[in-house]
Amino acid sequence: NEDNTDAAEEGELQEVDLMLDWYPNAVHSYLYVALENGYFEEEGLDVTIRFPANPTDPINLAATGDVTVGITYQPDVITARNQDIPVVSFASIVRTPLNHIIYLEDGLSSPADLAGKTVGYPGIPVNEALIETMVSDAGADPGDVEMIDVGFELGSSIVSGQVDAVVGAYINHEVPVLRHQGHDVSYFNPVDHGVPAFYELVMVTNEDQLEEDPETIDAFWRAASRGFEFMEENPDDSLDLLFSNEDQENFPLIRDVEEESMEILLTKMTAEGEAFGSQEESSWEETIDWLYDTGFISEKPDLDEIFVNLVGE
Amino acid sequence: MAELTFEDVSFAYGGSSVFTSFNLSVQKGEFVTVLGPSGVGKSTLFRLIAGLENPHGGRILLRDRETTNRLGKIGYMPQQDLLLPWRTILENGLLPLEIQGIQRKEAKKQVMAYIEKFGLAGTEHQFPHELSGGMRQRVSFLRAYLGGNDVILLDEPFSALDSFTRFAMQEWLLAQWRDVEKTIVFITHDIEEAVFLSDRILLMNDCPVSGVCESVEVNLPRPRVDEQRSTEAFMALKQELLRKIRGGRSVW
Amino acid sequence: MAELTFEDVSFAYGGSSVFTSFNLSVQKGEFVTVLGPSGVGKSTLFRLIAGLENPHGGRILLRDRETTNRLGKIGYMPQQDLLLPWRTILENGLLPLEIQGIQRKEAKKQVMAYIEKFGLAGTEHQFPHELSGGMRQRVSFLRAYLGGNDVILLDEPFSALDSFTRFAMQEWLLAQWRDVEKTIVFITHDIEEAVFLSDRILLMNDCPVSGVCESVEVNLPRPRVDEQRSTEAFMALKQELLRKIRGGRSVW
Amino acid sequence: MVTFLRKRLLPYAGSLVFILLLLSFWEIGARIYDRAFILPTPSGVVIRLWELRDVLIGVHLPATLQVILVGLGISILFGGALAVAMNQYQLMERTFYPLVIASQTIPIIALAPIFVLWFGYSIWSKVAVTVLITFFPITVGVFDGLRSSSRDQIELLKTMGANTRQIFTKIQVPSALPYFFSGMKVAVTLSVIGAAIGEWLGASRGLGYFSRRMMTQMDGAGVFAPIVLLSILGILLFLFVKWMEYQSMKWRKR
Amino acid sequence: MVTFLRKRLLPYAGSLVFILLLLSFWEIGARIYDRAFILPTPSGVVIRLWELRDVLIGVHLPATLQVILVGLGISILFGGALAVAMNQYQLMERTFYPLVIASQTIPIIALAPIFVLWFGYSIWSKVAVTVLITFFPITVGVFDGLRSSSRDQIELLKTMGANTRQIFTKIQVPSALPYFFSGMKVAVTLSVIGAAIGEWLGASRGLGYFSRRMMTQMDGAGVFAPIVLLSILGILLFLFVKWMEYQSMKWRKR
Ligand SMILES: Nc1ncnc2c1ncn2[C@@H]1O[C@H](COP(=O)(O)OP(=O)(O)OP(=O)(O)O)[C@@H](O)[C@H]1O
Ligand SMILES: Nc1ncnc2c1ncn2[C@@H]1O[C@H](COP(=O)(O)OP(=O)(O)OP(=O)(O)O)[C@@H](O)[C@H]1O
Ligand SMILES: [Mg+2]
Ligand SMILES: [Mg+2]
Repeated sequence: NEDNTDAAEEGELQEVDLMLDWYPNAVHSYLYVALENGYFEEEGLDVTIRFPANPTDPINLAATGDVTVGITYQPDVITARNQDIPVVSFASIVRTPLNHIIYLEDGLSSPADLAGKTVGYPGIPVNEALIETMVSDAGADPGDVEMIDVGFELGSSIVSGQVDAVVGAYINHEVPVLRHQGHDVSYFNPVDHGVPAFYELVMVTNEDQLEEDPETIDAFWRAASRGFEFMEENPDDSLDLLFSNEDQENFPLIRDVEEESMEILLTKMTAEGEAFGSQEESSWEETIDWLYDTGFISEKPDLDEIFVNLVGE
Repeated sequence: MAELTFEDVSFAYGGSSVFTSFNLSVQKGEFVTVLGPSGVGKSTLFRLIAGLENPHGGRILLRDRETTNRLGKIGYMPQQDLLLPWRTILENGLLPLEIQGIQRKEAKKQVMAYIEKFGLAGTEHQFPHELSGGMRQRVSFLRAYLGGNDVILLDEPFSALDSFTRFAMQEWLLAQWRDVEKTIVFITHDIEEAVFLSDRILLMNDCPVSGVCESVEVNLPRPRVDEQRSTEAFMALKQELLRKIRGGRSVW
Repeated sequence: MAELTFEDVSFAYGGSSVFTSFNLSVQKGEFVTVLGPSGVGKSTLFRLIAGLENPHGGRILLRDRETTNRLGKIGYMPQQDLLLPWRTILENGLLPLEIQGIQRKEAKKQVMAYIEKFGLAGTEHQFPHELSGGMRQRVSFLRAYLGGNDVILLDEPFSALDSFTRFAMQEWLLAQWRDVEKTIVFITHDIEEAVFLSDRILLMNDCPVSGVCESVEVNLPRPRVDEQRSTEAFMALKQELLRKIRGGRSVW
Repeated sequence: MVTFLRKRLLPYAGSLVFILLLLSFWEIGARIYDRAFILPTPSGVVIRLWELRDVLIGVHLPATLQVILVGLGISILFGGALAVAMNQYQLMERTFYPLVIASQTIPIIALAPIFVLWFGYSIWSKVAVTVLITFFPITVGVFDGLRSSSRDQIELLKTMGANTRQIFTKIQVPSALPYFFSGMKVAVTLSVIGAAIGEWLGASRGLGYFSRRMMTQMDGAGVFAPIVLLSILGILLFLFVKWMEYQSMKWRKR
Repeated sequence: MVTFLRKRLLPYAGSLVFILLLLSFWEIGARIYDRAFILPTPSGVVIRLWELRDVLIGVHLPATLQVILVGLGISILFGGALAVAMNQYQLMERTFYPLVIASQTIPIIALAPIFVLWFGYSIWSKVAVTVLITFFPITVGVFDGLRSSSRDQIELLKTMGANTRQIFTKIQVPSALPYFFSGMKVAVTLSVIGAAIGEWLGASRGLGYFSRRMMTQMDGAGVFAPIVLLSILGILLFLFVKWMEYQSMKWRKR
């Protein structure tokens, strides 16, 4: 590496802990690209990737400073801000919902048909808001839908017929996996049924971090963006990088599934005329309003504090 | 009719032989006492009779019929008192009656009668560990006696009793034995006790392994009374037994 | 000098009084035997001397000094053998020596000597439940003796032994007592044993609660030998004791 | 029961001091750390507990309690019966003992889908988890306890003509009691965990469910409030077992 | 150990038959049900186990084993010490017993973030979970065991002048052994679960971690393969405890 930056020349790499939203998959390819291709190192960063035990770990631990960066969900950031949890979103990763209502191919034609049925969800309350909006948008009473917290068992609960549909499953993961295993799955996209196109995944960090050491976050984001550019141009190669990295940990992903996932993701991670990671105030506002209207939150957090745009400033 | 017969019985614990070709016959209604040195196999003999062990060779006959399952047919008072620590004295006494399925109220009455007779009145609701050694032994004795079997084995039943209580218990036992015709086999280390009680005294010295055991008939008149203990005949028999015991055993 | 003194000692289990104002004095080197009916409080007396219980009233003096912690100063053989079931015979014998911190090899040699002397050779690696009642009692006795204390309490140490073994043990005990000057308090129900062994016999009848216990001096010549048992004087003393015991006790 | 409480529990009042001390440290530490969503202050938890008392005690506590009691009941019944059978018949022991152990070593989460498959999202899937986790200590306790009974005492009863059932009720059961209670102490506290884990498998009520839900709301005090209730429940169950132990083993005065 | 294995384990071969029967039912049932990611066939699991043998045995097994052994070691050390202290000093008992119970009733998942906070993502957060879950059975076992020792025997030693330590080693420890082993049997199997749960808290290796990740891939056989290893591990640990029990209680022949 001849073109080392200043920080790297000093030989002291800044340690950065990154906590993913879930186990590694195609949506994290650019991060592995940045890691494997040395982009992080070139920015003077020594990045360690960690996986969460609970869905709220990334945001909580980013707030406490135990990890530098966490990948989490936009509605969670809004909830967190309401509780005075000092996290700030600095980049949107996936710009529209991956979270869809998934059901097996037998007779549901609109979310309204869910009335009188049971729907499983992974215990994350925003899914309740999602169902409420989608079902009432389709003209039925959301009170008739029975919601069951099925924990980790989204896939098996639907396939075994214990619930009629699940929400909280990802169109780029559960859907291809289930199809890969020979199940006919269909889905309703929330955006088609009255839900604003909230950011599925955002990156957060601590308020203090941004105040005291914004350079690290900038550096991190520069490397990540470089990774993303590479991924956009070479989706296959970046999957290879993801896979090779994962092989070190001896974990096989299903190639077909990740390829399909990559395809879906590439359309959802970018938007016309927008840089990767940029956030629009209108999106935050819409999402906050939606959550407020469904009663999911009882007050609106301050828009100025909730996110910063690193891109285009 | 022989109530109990050992034919060429052999028995060993692991490798060490206790009986080899042992023979014994006890008549119905007989009172036989077993005398012998410590560790010779007296308690083991009882375990065999009671059916807790079965002979490795030979046969054990009950009423002239070979009986491999003798459990429950013979009353047995073990050398250790073996009172159940979680049961009161009364409940310990009730044990054999419970097992025979006798009605609780009736059973209680029976046990209480013995408890009083044996000088244990007032202890019925105490637990074994609150009793003295001799008191526990009497509880164990009454429990064995309450079993109501025709053959009763008593392994040193009075060893922890003072002579006065012991005499009284001996007399009580003889009276009972006279009334309800029972066959009793009795282990003791007290030669006087053996003479006072028995029809016949079995001397177990080397005999368990040598084959033939010497028996001494006790031809003293019955019913026996305390005064007999100081008669010429009684004393002479005691002396004879003492001599035989010493003679039959190598010095340690 | 009095080795052991009870001054107006009172003691009760819960509500039931065993001793009220009990007095006793044992001289250094004396051999005192306690005779008394079952349940009168003999074993309790030993528990008090050994320090397992403390008097509720009065004082217990050791070598004329009041001593509240008597534990470890007095050898004690309890009425139950209390062998530890997870230890072999040898290991059970080693117990008091281990506690005194005596070197293992030396300790083993000492215990093995006793094991052989007491006719238990060959059992050293067996577990207690593999021994006969009399054998266990001897192990318990040797364990108490090995403690090496100046005052030794023996609670019916020979009750489970045949007369031959018992005589031998008695003689052994007397020989030891003569050689190394020890003070021995001994509980037995065997009047002959009491006479043969003791300097003085303490008759515990109603005295624990009435206050004064009768003592009988045994003025037979020492060293005592087996032949003395049939002498006039010996017999007379036995008869006297028997009379006293019967007289002092209400019929049950 | 009152005398038991007075005699057996009053002395523990001393431990209150220690617990209060611990709580004060926690309170101070948490206030300094000041991240209530991860480490709420005890006072915050108490306040939240008070605020949520109606839902927690009215809705979620009964749901969890039901799971615990049904699960424990099944474990005692079947675990006890299996232990008895294994003690009685060597073939049973040889056949089932390895299975019982194996069952205990399977991480529940792996069985979750299968439980859901079998029991759906009814109470029974949660009960199954509770049973799975409490079955083992009870079975081992009873089995080891039955084994511990004295051979001499059994032999004595045999000479009295006792049948297997009588030996069982009169010797083996009393001998097994201390072991049984030892196992029960472990089991009742595990049952609380079991029920909570069971509620992760899919639930719409219960203290475990509620706590998890609060976690996704990042409401730290709300996470701990139901957990405090769960702990209290566990301690109460434990004390109940201790009381039963005390009742049934009065003879073993020390 | 060889004689022990031959004498003690060979007879269990009979149970193999039962297990094989069970497996056949499962195989047939799973084939009929035909949803391999919910209910894989045993043969599928075995094949997957074989495919993954290098990773599983080379990487993940050692990681989990390390957690289990360290956790068990700590539990035995501290649980044992605490039980001893509680047995010796009533104040200790009164102060800590309620806490020990309380600690057991807290659902681990709630503590997960706090563990991570304290121990980070090192092995120690996993060890902490293992300790939390195994601490209790060991402490209760040792404590109840020490309590069970015979008063008569203790008194006998007192008359020999034994000090507290000698009474402890010569009477209380031998008396406590059966209870200790009873508790250890529960603890070793729980330790396997504990380690697996610990690995969910955040790990990048370990059998529990591997199983959970396979679950996200809905690879049923892949979920079960590490679990089979975990179970085998648990059974081996259990057998080891049984062997130790057998060794140390030879005197209690039946
Ligand atoms: N732990 C106890 N709790 C309550 N009472 C007891 C306890 N131990 C003994 N006793 C009572 O105290 C009295 C004296 O008992 P002790 O054992 O001293 O008698 P003893 O003279 O040794 O009798 P024995 O010759 O039968 O052994 C008895 O009435 C007995 O019931
Ligand atoms: N369970 C056992 N295992 C091995 N050996 C045993 C067992 N029980 C007894 N023995 C041995 O068998 C022999 C006879 O024992 P037994 O108890 O029958 O003697 P005993 O005549 O009753 O003696 P005592 O008068 O001392 O009670 C003894 O040498 C003893 O060591
Ligand atoms: Mg005997
Ligand atoms: Mg006594």
